[in-house]
Amino acid sequence: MPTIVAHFDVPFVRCLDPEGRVVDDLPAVASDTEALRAMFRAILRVRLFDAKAVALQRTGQLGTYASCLGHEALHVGIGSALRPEDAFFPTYREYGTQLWRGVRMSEILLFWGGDERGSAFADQPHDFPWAVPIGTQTLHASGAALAFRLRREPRVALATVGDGGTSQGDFYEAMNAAGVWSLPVIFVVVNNRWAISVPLAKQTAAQTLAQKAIAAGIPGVQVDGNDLLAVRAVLDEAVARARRGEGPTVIEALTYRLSDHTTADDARRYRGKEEVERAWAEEPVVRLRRFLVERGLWTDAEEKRWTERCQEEIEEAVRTYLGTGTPPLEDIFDHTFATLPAGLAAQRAEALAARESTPHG
Amino acid sequence: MPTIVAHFDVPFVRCLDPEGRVVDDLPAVASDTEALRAMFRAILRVRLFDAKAVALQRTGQLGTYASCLGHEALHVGIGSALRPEDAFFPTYREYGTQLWRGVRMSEILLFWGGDERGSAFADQPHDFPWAVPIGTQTLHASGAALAFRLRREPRVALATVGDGGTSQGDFYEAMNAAGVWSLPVIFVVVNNRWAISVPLAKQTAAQTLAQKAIAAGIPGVQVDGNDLLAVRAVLDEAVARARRGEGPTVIEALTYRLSDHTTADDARRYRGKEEVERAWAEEPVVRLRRFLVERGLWTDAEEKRWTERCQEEIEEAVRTYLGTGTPPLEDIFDHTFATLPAGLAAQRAEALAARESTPHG
Amino acid sequence: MAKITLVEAVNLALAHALEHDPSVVLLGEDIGPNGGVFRATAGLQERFGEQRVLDTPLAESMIAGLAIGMAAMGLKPVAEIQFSGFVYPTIDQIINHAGRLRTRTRGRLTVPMVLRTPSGAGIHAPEHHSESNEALFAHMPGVRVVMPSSPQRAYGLLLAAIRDPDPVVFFEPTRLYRLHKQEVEDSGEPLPLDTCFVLREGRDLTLVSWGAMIHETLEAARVLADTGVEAEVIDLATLSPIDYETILDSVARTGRLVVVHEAPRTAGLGGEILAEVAERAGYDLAAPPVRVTGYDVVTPLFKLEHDFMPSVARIVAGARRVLEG
Amino acid sequence: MAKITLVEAVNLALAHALEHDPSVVLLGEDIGPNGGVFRATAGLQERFGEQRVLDTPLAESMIAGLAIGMAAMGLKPVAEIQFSGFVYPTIDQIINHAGRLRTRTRGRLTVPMVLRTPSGAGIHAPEHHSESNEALFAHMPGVRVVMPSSPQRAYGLLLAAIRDPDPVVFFEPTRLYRLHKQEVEDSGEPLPLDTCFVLREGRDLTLVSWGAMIHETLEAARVLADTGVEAEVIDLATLSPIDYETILDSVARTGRLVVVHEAPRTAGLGGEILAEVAERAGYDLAAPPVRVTGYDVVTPLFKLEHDFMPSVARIVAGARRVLEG
Ligand SMILES: Cc1ncc(C[n+]2csc(CCOP(=O)(O)OP(=O)(O)O)c2C)c(N)n1
Ligand SMILES: Cc1ncc(C[n+]2csc(CCOP(=O)(O)OP(=O)(O)O)c2C)c(N)n1
Ligand SMILES: [Mg+2]
Ligand SMILES: [Mg+2]
Repeated sequence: MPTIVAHFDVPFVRCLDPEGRVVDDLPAVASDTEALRAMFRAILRVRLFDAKAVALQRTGQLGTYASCLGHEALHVGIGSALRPEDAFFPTYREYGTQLWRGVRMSEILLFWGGDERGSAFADQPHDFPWAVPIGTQTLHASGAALAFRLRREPRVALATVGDGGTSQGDFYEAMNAAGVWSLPVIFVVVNNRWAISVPLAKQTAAQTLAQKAIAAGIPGVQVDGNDLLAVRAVLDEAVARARRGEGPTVIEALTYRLSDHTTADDARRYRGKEEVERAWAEEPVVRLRRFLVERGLWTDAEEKRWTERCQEEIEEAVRTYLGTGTPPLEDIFDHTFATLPAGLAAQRAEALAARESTPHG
Repeated sequence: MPTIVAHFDVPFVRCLDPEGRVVDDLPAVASDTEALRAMFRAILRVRLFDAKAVALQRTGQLGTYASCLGHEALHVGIGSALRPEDAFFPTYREYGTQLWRGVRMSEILLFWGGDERGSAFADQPHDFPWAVPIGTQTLHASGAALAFRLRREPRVALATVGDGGTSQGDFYEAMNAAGVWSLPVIFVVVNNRWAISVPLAKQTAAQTLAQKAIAAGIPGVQVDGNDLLAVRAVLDEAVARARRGEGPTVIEALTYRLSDHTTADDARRYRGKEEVERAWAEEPVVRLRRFLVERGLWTDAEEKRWTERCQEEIEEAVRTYLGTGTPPLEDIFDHTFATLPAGLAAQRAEALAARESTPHG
Repeated sequence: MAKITLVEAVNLALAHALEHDPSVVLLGEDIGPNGGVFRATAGLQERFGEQRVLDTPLAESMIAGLAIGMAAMGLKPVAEIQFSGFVYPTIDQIINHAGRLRTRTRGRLTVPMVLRTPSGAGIHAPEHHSESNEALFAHMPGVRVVMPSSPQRAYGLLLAAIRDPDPVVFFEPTRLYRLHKQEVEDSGEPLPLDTCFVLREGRDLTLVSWGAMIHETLEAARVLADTGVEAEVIDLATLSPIDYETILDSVARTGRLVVVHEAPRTAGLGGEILAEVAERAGYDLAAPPVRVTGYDVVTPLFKLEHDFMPSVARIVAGARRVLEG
Repeated sequence: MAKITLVEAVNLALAHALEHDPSVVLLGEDIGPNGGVFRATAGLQERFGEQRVLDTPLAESMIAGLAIGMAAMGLKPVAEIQFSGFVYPTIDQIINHAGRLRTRTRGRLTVPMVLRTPSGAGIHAPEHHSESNEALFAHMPGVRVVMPSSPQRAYGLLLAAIRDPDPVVFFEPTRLYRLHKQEVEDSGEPLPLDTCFVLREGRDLTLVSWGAMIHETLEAARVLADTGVEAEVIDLATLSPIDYETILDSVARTGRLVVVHEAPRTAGLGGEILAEVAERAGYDLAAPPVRVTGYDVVTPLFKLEHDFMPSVARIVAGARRVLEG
């Protein structure tokens, strides 16, 4: 009979059920009324923004755009659990977290509008820009955490990665490094069940994505990612542990991509309507609204006012975006290196001359 | 209170303790006298070969060589558990498995002697050559297993990978693919505690390497890799499962690199003598010899005779190796593509002409 | 015979290969029910089944490594990498194994695989979706690199790539995927992988290009023709190994050479071709040869991508430079 | 001032950087107690501690990715890749992030990292340990590529690379690690990353090379000198971006150019240099330029490695070709 030499459990945390009923202990933040309201406002804000971005793309005013519909509670949970000095390493969907951390709506639009200035983040100095090459950002997060650790700064790095992204070697390498040096880093696996057209069952045979942490010898926990309070519960603990120098955590957040993969995608080709309908029943806004309304922390009137304010902000951002125009052609040369090498200076001159003779739209 | 949604155990298997005493149920092969003797002979054979290869390097007759001292039981366990039609994907140390599967001693020497013909394997049609880029071979094994599965062939692919190799992303990608398609592939993690100078504790925070399988949702088991019978016990089961179409297994074999990393390495720089001495007390030959001798299956006289036969075989292989000379220069061109492109033909002619005018050693 | 687009020609060639060779297997991300993000594999899983058209987990090194193992065991895997910006994780497997296994084993094991990937800018794609990185692969021994520039050539070259006994990296210019239609006969006839294609004959100068830039290059030739200059236009098509005979033959007649590519200039394939021509036919050159290329910068996001890609005007200006000497 | 080898000069530069800049951190496989497989980091962990000299798990993509994260957060990581054949898994991180982060964020985030790796054949190393792949990195925008060819230049260029605000891939020619000794002052003086080094002046032809091949190239120049031919020898040193002024200036005087490198010929940097010279100084050329390079084959295992590497005789023959025109 073999002996058992190691043993692992994967816990799952949920505080509110889809109807907004409390089903488990609530985290400390749940008794902070203003924090709750601020988070709910942020959730509504990003949902409204997201809808507008999709509309802009549909009307030819934006390039391909990746909607975050359904991920909003998770995004705001992450954003609100971090401090400004912490560093965030997103994929390409985490607008909710980014808005919380100072990225401007107009920057998000610029990025998807084909303009590098969208990643220049005027109000967010150190967060990484969107990482399109799947999984690569997890290593940057571990590297940042290593920098924090070496400099003894009490900062935390947090990377998100998709369910699809968990198949990339970089993710395992990042978790493994985090484990070896006990780094202050948190990996949030955004399990929205789909990687474009590939469902989770074709992505991995792992029963949970949290258990991927076991490969690196670090804690892994699964959470209802549509439940803001549960997200905060597990994140607050992970952040506190990381900040105390107790090492990394992997958090698998169960959510659902309610939108197409991007506006260039048509999800009807590969998934059924019923599945999406079931997912809508679990989406994050309704349950938190119920929870708040039942406790007298939120009203329809407030929501109407807030929605209007957000719409104004969004319209303003859209105006800024649309008014921004083409970036200076020089920029593509001037930011290649800190100083312009001679050969590139010649190419820069050539490009500017070519622009003169045949200007583009 | 979180609920537990997944739960994993990592078993450890050992049949013989370092003194050769039976400590657990023995696998079926343990009652096959001839098989046992053949395996023990193979273990001795590769140990003798390995010592000779090191000696050749020390006397300037071989390039850098990676010794397999201490890994012999594991190698022979793997070799004997597979069928000829199965496919083997080694790292660079698994001579014991390779010799069992038809690779010639002279080929091993040719390879480390800087001659590609060492990987041409006259008697082994489909096994992969040594994989020096750590971890890459695990994907080839999954790919081969995928081919077997798609063609409905009852063949098994087996890759070895070092403890250091388990840090490479390719390894996780290979395990994950194996899990998704339930492939007939086995990954044997050769945990010899060191990756050159890096000890396991700096390689990963994982308590076992078998648990890395959990990330892919596939079974992982730890085995005493210096215990031939335990190795056969877990391998026989994994091979049978794979052949039945029941999917992959990860086997972590605990062993120890009794030698320097390669002949270019000096392990005294980074590890203590006591550790190596302790490891010698657990090495694989002694315990199996005791087990066999106590059961009357092996004698000193036999060992002497067998040793002599091996030495003759080894000397013959060395003569073949040393007599082989430099490969034809044409070969480096003629095997680049199936047919020689025009440009390469010109380079081939240039190289041959250059050889004419300034011949090398 | 219907007129079809380049991406449809790719689909047709894949279907032909699947139909006629049971060892052909497609693998890649989203190539199954979704038919590929560019629809190159549309309908193929439905038609040939999940055993022939495999959706993979999301990992490019894995895709390349699996294909190598499959190919060495006798299959002919055709792997898709979704966009060229994601091809980099395959490089280790391609250079260290795919291109080497034959010579490492002296022919015992071979890797008849194809790695298909889109290439180039110009379709308003997101970040990392518009790169041209063919030169990286052209530097790898034992690897063929191919890039078609029309539906017919896409069909014939892809069939040839699949049948080739060695690894082929097959770049598909996304900008051409749906730009033109052409009659393509589903004949199963491959096109040769060892010759360029002369798309237009001319005595005054030689324009060499490949992939999407063939479009601008041909247009430049028409512009030049209006001024009485007859440019020969050569589609390199197989980017490695290069058919220099056709190029040298043309340059021997025209004495003037312009190479056009979208990839960055430094260490791009334009350098390779100018060098080889200078070396082997330097005395044939009536004027210094010219490269018209992308700049040595990261391919810009789409607001500026058209400034990055060589324009007809820049090609014409390059031609003028070489004509005026 | 003691004479030291190239690998000792690397060690000296690393020690200087660690000593004078607290943001410098070394990371890599076996660089700690083992001091690196080539001993480039010997003694450094002992001297500067485990917080400054980090042994990493065995994963090259990880090493590159960590360095990017560290660099963007203000450290100056100097990462070691153990052999050049294992540098390929870093390519995705280097091209998609290290070389791009500055332009992607318009200067908000930068990546002042160095990726050190040995390069080249000639030391009887095992399979995959002898590759020359500098051209792959030279094609990447936003990345500097440097390769020293003497202890002094190793010291000065490595210091410059570490101080450079952008990513530098720093190739160290293993064949030179212990071949020569030179006096190297531990002055902390960097050498410029924007100029080549003229190692020998000459009026008859220009030989451009870098790394270990400088050795054979200088030897070829001496052989040529015996026959009355004075070759100028230029060490490219910074392989990207290239200092063409020095090269063009030389070719303007000599009219003849030979580029020598160990990497395979096709799409190697020799092509780049011949092309640029042909393009910008075609009329200065008295004869077609010549490349003397490794062949387009996988670097052979060591029994044949010397047939792969350009020999003095092949360089001399190349020079004769260009001299005789
Ligand atoms: C390395 C890499 N390969 C492929 C792609 C193309 N791609 C973009 S998103 C995506 C699916 C990602 O799925 P997941 O990680 O689950 O994230 P989600 O989109 O669901 O948020 C793919 C394949 C990419 N961006 N990067
Ligand atoms: C990709 C890659 N990186 C680095 C090396 C250099 N190297 C050769 S063996 C080795 C250590 C391997 O350790 P492990 O996987 O435990 O295998 P072992 O040598 O102990 O059998 C290293 C770093 C390599 N061969 N390949
Ligand atoms: Mg997903
Ligand atoms: Mg080991």
